Amino acid sequence: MKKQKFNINVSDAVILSVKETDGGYFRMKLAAPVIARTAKPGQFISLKVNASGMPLIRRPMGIFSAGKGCVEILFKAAGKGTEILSKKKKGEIISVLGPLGNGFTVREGLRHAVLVAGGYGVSPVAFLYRELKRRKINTTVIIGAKNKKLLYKEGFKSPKITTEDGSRGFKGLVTGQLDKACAGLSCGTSAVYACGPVPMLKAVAQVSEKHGIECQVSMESMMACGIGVCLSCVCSVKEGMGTGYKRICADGPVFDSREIVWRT
Amino acid sequence: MKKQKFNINVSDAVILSVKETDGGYFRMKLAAPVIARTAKPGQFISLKVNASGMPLIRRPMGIFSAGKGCVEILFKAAGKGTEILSKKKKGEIISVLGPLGNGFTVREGLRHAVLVAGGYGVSPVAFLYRELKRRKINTTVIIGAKNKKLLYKEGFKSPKITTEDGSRGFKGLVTGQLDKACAGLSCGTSAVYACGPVPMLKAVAQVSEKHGIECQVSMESMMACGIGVCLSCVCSVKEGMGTGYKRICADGPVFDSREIVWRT
Amino acid sequence: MADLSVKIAGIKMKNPVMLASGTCGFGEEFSRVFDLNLLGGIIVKGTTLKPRAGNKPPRAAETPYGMLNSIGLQNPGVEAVINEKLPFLRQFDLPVFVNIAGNSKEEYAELARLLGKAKGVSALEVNISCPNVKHKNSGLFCQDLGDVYAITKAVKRKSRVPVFVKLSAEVSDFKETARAAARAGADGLSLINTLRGMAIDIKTGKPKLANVIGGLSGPAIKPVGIRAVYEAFSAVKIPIIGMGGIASAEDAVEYLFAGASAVAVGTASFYDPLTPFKIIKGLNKYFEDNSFDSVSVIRGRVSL
Amino acid sequence: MADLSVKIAGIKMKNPVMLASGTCGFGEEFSRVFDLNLLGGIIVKGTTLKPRAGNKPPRAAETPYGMLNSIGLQNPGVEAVINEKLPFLRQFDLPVFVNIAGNSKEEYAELARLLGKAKGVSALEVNISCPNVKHKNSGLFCQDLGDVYAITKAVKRKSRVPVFVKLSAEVSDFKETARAAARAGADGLSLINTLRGMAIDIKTGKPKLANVIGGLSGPAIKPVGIRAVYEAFSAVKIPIIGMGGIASAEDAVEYLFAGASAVAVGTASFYDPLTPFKIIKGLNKYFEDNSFDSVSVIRGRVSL
Ligand SMILES: Cc1cc2nc3c(=O)[nH]c(=O)nc-3n(C[C@H](O)[C@H](O)[C@H](O)COP(=O)(O)OP(=O)(O)OC[C@H]3O[C@@H](n4cnc5c(N)ncnc54)[C@H](O)[C@@H]3O)c2cc1C
Ligand SMILES: Cc1cc2nc3c(=O)[nH]c(=O)nc-3n(C[C@H](O)[C@H](O)[C@H](O)COP(=O)(O)OP(=O)(O)OC[C@H]3O[C@@H](n4cnc5c(N)ncnc54)[C@H](O)[C@@H]3O)c2cc1C
Ligand SMILES: Cc1cc2nc3c(=O)[nH]c(=O)nc-3n(C[C@H](O)[C@H](O)[C@H](O)COP(=O)(O)O)c2cc1C
Ligand SMILES: Cc1cc2nc3c(=O)[nH]c(=O)nc-3n(C[C@H](O)[C@H](O)[C@H](O)COP(=O)(O)O)c2cc1C
Ligand code: FES
Ligand code: FES
Repeated sequence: MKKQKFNINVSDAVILSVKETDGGYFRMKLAAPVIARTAKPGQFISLKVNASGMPLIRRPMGIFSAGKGCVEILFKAAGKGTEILSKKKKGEIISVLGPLGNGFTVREGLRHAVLVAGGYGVSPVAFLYRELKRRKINTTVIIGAKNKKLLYKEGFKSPKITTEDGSRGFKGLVTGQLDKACAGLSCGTSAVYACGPVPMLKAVAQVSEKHGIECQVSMESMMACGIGVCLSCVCSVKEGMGTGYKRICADGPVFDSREIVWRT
Repeated sequence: MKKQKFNINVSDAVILSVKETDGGYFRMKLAAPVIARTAKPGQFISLKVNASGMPLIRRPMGIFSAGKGCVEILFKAAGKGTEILSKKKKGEIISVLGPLGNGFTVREGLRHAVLVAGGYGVSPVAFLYRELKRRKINTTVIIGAKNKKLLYKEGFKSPKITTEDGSRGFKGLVTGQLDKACAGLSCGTSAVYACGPVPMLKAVAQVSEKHGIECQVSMESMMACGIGVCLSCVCSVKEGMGTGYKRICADGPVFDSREIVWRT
Repeated sequence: MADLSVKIAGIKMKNPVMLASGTCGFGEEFSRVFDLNLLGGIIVKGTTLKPRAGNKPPRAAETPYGMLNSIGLQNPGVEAVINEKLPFLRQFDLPVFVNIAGNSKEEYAELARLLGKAKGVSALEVNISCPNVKHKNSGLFCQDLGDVYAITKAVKRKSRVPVFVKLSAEVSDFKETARAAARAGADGLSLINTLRGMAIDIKTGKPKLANVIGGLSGPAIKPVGIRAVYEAFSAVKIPIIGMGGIASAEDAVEYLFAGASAVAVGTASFYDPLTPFKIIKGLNKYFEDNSFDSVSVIRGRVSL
Repeated sequence: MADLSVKIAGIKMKNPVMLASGTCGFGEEFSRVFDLNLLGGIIVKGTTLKPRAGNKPPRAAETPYGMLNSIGLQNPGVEAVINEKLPFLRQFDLPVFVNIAGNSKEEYAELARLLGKAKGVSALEVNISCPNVKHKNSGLFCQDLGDVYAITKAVKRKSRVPVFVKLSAEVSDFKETARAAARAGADGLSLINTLRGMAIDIKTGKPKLANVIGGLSGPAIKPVGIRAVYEAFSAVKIPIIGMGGIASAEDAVEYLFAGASAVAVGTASFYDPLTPFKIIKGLNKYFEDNSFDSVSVIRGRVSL
């Protein structure tokens, strides 16, 4: 029998800090050395919000940063689980599963990246941004939000901001800025990376494909297990002549946009 | 329509203190003015241990003391619910239903009372003890426990202690002491009050009845509602020629021992 | 305040929130918790021809997010209900549903006849789904389509008030069961009764209920109740009272979407007796916030 | 270490803890969580003749202490299972149960024939209780006693390995259903499959599952599973694999008391993938603490 590799990791992490930040987001820092060591941008972790009791199912969260034994997440108190999460205190312990998923792929020879983030999509995008900076890859960041109150932009150097109501930056959707950003890029050495609501991803994919630029989208869905066993988190993908389903947690969450079959 | 009286009360109580005490018990003090005002010895309250989530069902607890806007309970961390309860912190809020049940009856003309407590039965018995003292009624207290480690006796003046292993006080069961205590009493002006495990209550009832002394026992059972609507908490009682069931929460928890049909 | 009034089987209710049978006795205790006049209606404890002592204790056990009970229809019998319990409830402006249980279709019919003559009975709820009493086939009446039809028919023949048939979801063909009741003339359905369940104390090896098997209720069963209401709504035209795990206004709204015309609160009242009151408040807010002007705006309007 | 080994239908297992079908894929992922050799056995995802894409997403929703799923038997088909999935599992010293699902008794028989020839199959688990696929009568096969008998018989005729029939508790006569499977020659029963349930998003009025109705699993349904195992244990003599809401060693012990010879862990592995491992550890401790020297000491020994 070949050597077994136990690389799906469940660990109890100590919460180092929980802070409310820009745009009504919360940033939580966890002591999670095993995850911190291997986590790549675009991967996620999954948290058991309550040790026992409700919610029963874990909550997946993109990785905002990883390093020095710590992992950070960025989240909105959007429902039952994230509400409880936002009220956790320093020193409490939480069970963390991860790192999960494939993460973004940064091709050899990539020269220019356009990062598009909507909502809590800024979290994995921020991680990728820092990684690209480190690798000295030219990077344009486009952040979209409904209005300035919902905007998180910390840590990005001069991001292009768009708000639907025009309360900050450009008025409109991210696609306008993306179209401009793609205009000057050479297909072979550029890529678009996007994370956000599905309608945004679809629009971003269309613009990128129009320009012939590779586009990686980070998808999301209700996840029961996060490790690929339950088949609850699938999205439609092209498969041969037809379509099939792939697991967002284990085959994704990052997919080449051309693979996705967008549901209208 | 006659005037409605809303005297089943649910309130959010602030926890004023939780202390581990003698015998591995916890004493919790709650700010619960409405309950404190009307509570009588032998009544109980019922606590929602977790605001949401598990345990779902409330946990009934005898009232240890009531007054000055506060109510105290005494409990063992015996299972899931009481375990959580024991870890509550000062300042937390807990939903309290009560006061529930009938409580002990102290007849006019009572001159001598014998109080028998086993396990957490000391809690309502301590409340009754203080009340009897206040009313200057002669009181003998008998406390039983498996061994001295499980004993709670604070607040009683020279109680007669019995432990099954003889590690403190008299060796044996409470019934030996009770038999002695009853010996000199006149039936008409005496009463036995008992709270503890059912086998103890049964034995206490037998001894009391042998001496012809009135005996009030505080029964217990799994309670789903605590207010008398679910009929889950019944015990067998004599009814006319036969037997029937009465609700421990609403018709009890205190019953005249002669009413009870003891299950072997 | 939003207009939450509903009319089911001709019975006008101020709002769709009722107390479920067996979880509110005959109203006396809850009248000491909040004003019963606020309720949409009350469904009183299962009533039998003769007084019933009920099953041996222990009769209840906690389970993950639910509970088991095996009360066994303890009740004072129909005569005492008519003479001692209904007069109390007549003090309130409150539709009273009397839940009835028998051992044969004749008993059900007789109960219907007696209660039909009584004052202050708005409707009957025919419990043919109690897991806690033994029937001829040791199963539930509602697990036999023939029994469903025959009992409903017999009750309808004798009853002067609308008849709601209470079913369990534990049947092989739920839609057919609902249709059998409707065909026999039921004016409405009450869905769902408890699911048969069991729990064992692993310290003693004993069942937690003296009766061994009991009925599972509480939030745990909500998805089963929602499904049953949804299926029945598509199968029959008569109104449905939805129940099973309702603990909040959101849960009530979910049942309305599924197709319920009214809802009943059971187990949740045990751990918070104010639940029915809070649900009415919550529904008011929900309907106002969404500017819905009547319950029918959402009733059965699940969008596929 | 206590001796937790069991033998069911002739299959030796190190301990009674298995992974439930549909909650562990074909073992690959869990082999990265803990050593599969520790397990009593694995029951792989429902396998059909042809590859199946499964249902539209969303396919899962959280419910009070449980979850709904409507995966719809997504699987690569029996050929791929034999050629691509079983070889991986053969690396381990681990009984492999293959869960099969068909649209007719002929399909079930053909699956049994194909898998009977395959290497590394210890037993078949015949899923006639999947709430997520449409059958002729849009119900579950196990809701028709004739189907239970016919499918079991057809599978038995073709299978070279022991056959476990997987039932749902959602039938009118559960004991009769268990007996039908036993009479047709089933070597064992797997109890229980999910209960049919539904949840509605009240913000959108849409069902939370694209497939509208799904299967309810998780701790919420444990009392129903315990009851079903207990009833089946009294009705038939063949061994039972108990499942439904098992999340701890205590839950596993409860199922053993009820009459299960082995248990399978499903939903609990989703929120804690180490659950099966922890249960094995917990069972060891329980048997040692109580000085029980084999699983048979407690199996079916609930004391009334
Ligand atoms: C790969 C991935 C990465 C994510 N990263 C982030 C992030 O970095 N920051 C962030 O704020 N949010 C993130 N989310 C979303 C986050 O998981 C959900 O907002 C969260 O689960 C909602 O939990 P809740 O209890 O607060 O909401 P609920 O009240 O339970 O429900 C609110 C919504 O959240 C969805 N949801 C609930 N449970 C899950 C689950 N287990 N999986 C997926 N969706 C669920 C529900 O479908 C519902 O629409 C991510 C989701 C995925 C799939
Ligand atoms: C009228 C009354 C007064 C009581 N007073 C006290 C007291 O003063 N101090 C004290 O320590 N304990 C008291 N108890 C017992 C206390 O309620 C139980 O010990 C407690 O409910 C156990 O909860 P748990 O979650 O810790 O245990 P679990 O792990 O849930 O179970 C342990 C045991 O407690 C029993 N239990 C669980 N829930 C209930 C319930 N809702 N009603 C009754 N029994 C239950 C179970 O049947 C089981 O046998 C009283 C019980 C009653 C009925
Ligand atoms: C303790 C208890 C007693 C019950 N008694 C009856 C009864 O007498 N008649 C009846 O039709 N249903 C009875 N039920 C079922 C409830 O009316 C209701 O259908 C079921 O509990 C589901 O609702 P819930 O989850 O809100 O409790 C009883 C339920 C409980 C918990
Ligand atoms: C996501 C999911 C997929 C499932 N797929 C199957 C399946 O393919 N075949 C099957 O027989 N049972 C399937 N089941 C049912 C489980 O095997 C098990 O019977 C049920 O979930 C109860 O156990 P649990 O409460 O521990 O999850 C599935 C359950 C879940 C949650
Ligand atoms: S969440 Fe289970 S397979 Fe993706
Ligand atoms: S606990 Fe419900 S009647 Fe006593």
